[in-house]
Amino acid sequence: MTSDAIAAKPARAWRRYLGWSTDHKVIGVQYMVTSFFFFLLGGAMAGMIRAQLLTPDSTLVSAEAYNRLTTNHGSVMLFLWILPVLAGLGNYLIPLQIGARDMAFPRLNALSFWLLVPGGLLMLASFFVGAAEAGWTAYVPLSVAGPDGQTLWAISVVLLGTSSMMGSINFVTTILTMRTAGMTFWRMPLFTWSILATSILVLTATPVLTAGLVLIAMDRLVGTLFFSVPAGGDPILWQNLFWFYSHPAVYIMVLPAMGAISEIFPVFSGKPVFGYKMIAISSLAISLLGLTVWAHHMFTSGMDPRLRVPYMISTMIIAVPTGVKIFSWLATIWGGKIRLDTPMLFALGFISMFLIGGITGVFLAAIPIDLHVHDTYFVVAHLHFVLFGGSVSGAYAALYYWYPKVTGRRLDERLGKIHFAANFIGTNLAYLPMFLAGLLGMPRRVVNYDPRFTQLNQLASLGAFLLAASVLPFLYNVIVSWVSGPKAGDNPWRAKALEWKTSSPPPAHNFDTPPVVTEGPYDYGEPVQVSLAATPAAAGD
Amino acid sequence: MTSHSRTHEDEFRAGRELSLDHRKLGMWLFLASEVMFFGGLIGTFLHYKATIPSPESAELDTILVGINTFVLITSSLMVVLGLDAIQRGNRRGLATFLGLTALLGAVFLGGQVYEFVSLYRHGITLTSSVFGSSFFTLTGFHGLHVLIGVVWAALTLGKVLRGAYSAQDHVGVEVFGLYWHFVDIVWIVLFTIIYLI
Amino acid sequence: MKERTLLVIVLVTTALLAAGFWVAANVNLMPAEASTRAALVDQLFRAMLGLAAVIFLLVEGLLLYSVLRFRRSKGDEGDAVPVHGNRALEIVWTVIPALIVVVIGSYSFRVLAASETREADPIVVNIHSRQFSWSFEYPAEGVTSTDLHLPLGRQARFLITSDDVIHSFWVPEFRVKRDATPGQIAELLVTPSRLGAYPVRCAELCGVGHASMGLSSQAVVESPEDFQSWIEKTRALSNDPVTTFNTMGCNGCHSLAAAGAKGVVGPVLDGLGQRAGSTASGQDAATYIRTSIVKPGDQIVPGFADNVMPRNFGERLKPEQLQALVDFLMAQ
Amino acid sequence: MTSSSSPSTYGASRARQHLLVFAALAVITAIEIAMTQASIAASLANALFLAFSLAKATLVAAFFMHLRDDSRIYTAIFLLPVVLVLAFSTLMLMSAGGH
Repeated sequence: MTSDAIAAKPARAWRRYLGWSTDHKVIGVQYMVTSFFFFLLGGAMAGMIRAQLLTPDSTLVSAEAYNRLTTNHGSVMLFLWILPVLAGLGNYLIPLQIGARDMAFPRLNALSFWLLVPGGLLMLASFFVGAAEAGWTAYVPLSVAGPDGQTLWAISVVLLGTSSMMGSINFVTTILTMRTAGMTFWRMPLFTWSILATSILVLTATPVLTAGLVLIAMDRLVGTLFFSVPAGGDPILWQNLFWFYSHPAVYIMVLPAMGAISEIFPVFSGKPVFGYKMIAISSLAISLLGLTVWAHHMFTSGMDPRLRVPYMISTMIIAVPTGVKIFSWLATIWGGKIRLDTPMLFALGFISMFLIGGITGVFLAAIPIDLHVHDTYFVVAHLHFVLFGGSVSGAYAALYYWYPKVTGRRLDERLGKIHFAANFIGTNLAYLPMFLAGLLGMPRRVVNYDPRFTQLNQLASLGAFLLAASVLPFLYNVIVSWVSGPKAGDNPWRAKALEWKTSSPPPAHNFDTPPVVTEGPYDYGEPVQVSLAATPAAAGD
Repeated sequence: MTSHSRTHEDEFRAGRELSLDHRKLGMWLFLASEVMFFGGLIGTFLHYKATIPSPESAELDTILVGINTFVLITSSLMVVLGLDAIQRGNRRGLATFLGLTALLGAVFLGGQVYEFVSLYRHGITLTSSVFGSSFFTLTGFHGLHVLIGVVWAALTLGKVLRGAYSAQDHVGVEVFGLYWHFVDIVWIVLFTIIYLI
Repeated sequence: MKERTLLVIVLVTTALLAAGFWVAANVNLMPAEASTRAALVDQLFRAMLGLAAVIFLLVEGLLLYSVLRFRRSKGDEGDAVPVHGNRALEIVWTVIPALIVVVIGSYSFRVLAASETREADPIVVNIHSRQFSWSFEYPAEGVTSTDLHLPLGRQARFLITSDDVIHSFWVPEFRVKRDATPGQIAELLVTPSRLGAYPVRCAELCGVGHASMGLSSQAVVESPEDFQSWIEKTRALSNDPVTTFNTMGCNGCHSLAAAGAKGVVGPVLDGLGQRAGSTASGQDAATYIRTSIVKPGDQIVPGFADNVMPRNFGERLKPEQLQALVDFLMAQ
Repeated sequence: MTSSSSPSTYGASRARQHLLVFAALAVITAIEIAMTQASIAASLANALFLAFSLAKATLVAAFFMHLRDDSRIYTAIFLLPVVLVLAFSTLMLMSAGGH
């Protein structure tokens, strides 16, 4: 296997990241680096959007360009940044965390990464033929009209969806069949649990979106009539197909981040994670519930009134397993010996900001309120608190936490803390004012707006620019530390999960001898023999 | 499957403890996603069947398609008989049955092409009406799956003729079988909701 | 820790939470309440905001407290006392949120039911939307207008639809929106409860004119008498070219000073009369303008897209309306 | 449905079983086609057709795809999406009634 051979000559080791490799660690890094490039791209689009919105009647970008920017900002951030960066973390970590040599299907694994590349390029290429401009939700019939880029967009999203489905098949198979000796289900790290739960969602939800996109693409390419209103086509049908995926997609994008957080809290508190089983089970619960709530995005679109209330209830119920996680994390750090290193800071930031996203989610689930704030900046604020304050903070926390494992080097703590501060302030500054704008009557996706929203928008833009700046110390830190950072050692955080029991970076085979697991992943302050009880069985005493 | 320093034996121990084979598991997970994909298309078809009157459906030739259904079911039987054969170490039997599978699959496709052509003659096309769009899309995607299955069967047959598979090692055949039977099940459902109901 | 410290902490926390609840439940983040529904929605919103404040302060408070209180002291390499879980605690924080959800859910349902109850003798308004304008048709009164006029206190029954893509009819002061979906008619009930003029917005992305859609419309709540006189005034103007120009939605895309239209999607129509004669060879001004209205595809002004302007004005305009409109545009 | 004959006991008996399943499938299909020619109350016919196709699909999955003997995990993986699709299709039909 090529990566073995090359690993022998570390001098040229970096080259393997540029080509076809079946080593899950190489693929993981390829995912993360590629997706971060797209993150910067989506961020640039957001920058242009926020610049346009600095003044109510700005003409910096045309209405057409603006719609293309918002559409592709959303699509790039979701499909080309958050999904793949988390997939990359999963790729890198799952085999290490369960003591496997690699993923179950290494070639399929490489293929799913290499599908990401054409998918991404296709979405960008669409800008040359008139990019998609119907919003990332691509509501028909608007999206069936529209420029050719709309077709490329649909094909691109199909490719990206296929890529993440392949990845999920690999994850589930690997987790079920490749756990090393002693790695029982109830000894799996919570990040592995979260990837398992996420993969179930990806496999059940994504194909439905694929089907819907196929219908749109066919309407545009061969002239089928699925969404032709004169012929009897039903625009609501697309909304059902779309949201059946795109609501679970939110959990697909936040569960792995929660998994990473669940790894970080016990380590930096020197305490076992509180309520291990409940956290693991709540991930599964969120996945399954997440599949039953999609139509709460359609309260205003004229769905069968009888169906609205069940959807409202099922949506609100998701707050329960989410709450279980948050309270368990609080109980984990309570009474611990807390170290405030950068990963911990981002983890704490995750809770405090995701909390806002979660609470406002319940507001949106309440039908009477949703009928007012649906499709306003209130929704924009909510989803950014969930996906940026939540998922992206979680991704950052994970990158800071596992960077030493991937590179064998330490990141600079000072730069890390600067990054955290800028990111935390920027996020709240950018998105809190949007809640108010939405409540007061500002619709989303508008290129110009009522002057009475000017101050709120300028605050938001300020925050957005601060977020843009906050990426610089991170980039500098990651690049410079990789070259010349201090050596990290195998286990710089004194963590107990399996990936820390091999060298940093791990050898091509992950473990020189197949590890045998005798204790849970979070048995801090434990004499080893007690550690088998790393479950609520030992609860309360 | 992978070039590992360790053998499959201990690498997939956890799977064997759950009596799971990673290749079969992978295929089942893929099939699960396929269920959802066809589910989306079927949901669409049913939705329009319920909302838009489709007089065209009277043009459908249930007898012809019924025979085609029979052909596909028979091809499924060929696959299992082939598997039974190789499990008894009978590679010639496997080869014969795989050949028959591919043949019957091809016959099914032929029947579908004939059906499509005659419908087009009646002016029922992809773009003639919502019914036409959803009918040809749904059956077309199934046909595509059959086509892939036929190619896969032929490739497997080639491997068999080059001496692959034995009474001990035939997971490859079984995995192909899972795919083929799934395509068969999809057709059983489509036959009901499109032609019978 | 000592009982007294504990007591103080408990008291302070409770005070903070109570304060938070009170502030959140009394702060007003919403625009004016111009419908009976708005009052109900705002009550629900404030109640939820109060609860949210308590949960928010509780969680962020615990977070902050832990971080300040449980810092690892320098050089301490040991672990903390291990606690794996606490059945009772876990049950509590599963059950309590579940109960809160049930309460909020049933309260929301009550508000929903109350705000959707039919009242006797509603005034029916057919709301038509298209890229990029609204028009409001009063079938009983035989009147169509670009502004939505409603009599105070009488329930309005909107029947909302769209000619092209999905739009969404939203008056923030009414606290409700409803999608205008082509091929479907959506019903919406609103009882105006406050005199005034309020903006009408499109909340669903509908194309390049999305942001400006509705700028030429507003929702006016007035006394029944004023409403009646408005109806008569508007009916008198039904063949007036300016009214036609606006109710047919020309103003959504074209700008024309004489009609107060500010559309940005189509060609500017000011001064059309002068240039119309010389625009298309072999057509006098009247013919050119008339063709451009009923067969917009025949001559596309350079720099503008085809297939944007509806093709059906030939059917939708009464002959006298069309004639009046052409004369009117000639005079520009 | 809980016979646990291990794959090693495959053989002529197993082949016979497969032939029986095939016979059942063929017969059901024949009945279905016959029913389309006969004139039966639509509601009754449709109910029967759905029952038949469910039976056929179950036979194929249980015997041809060996779900009957294999790990229950495979069955679960296959059934979860089936349930979801049924729910989704039902809701699509309900919302079709909605307008």
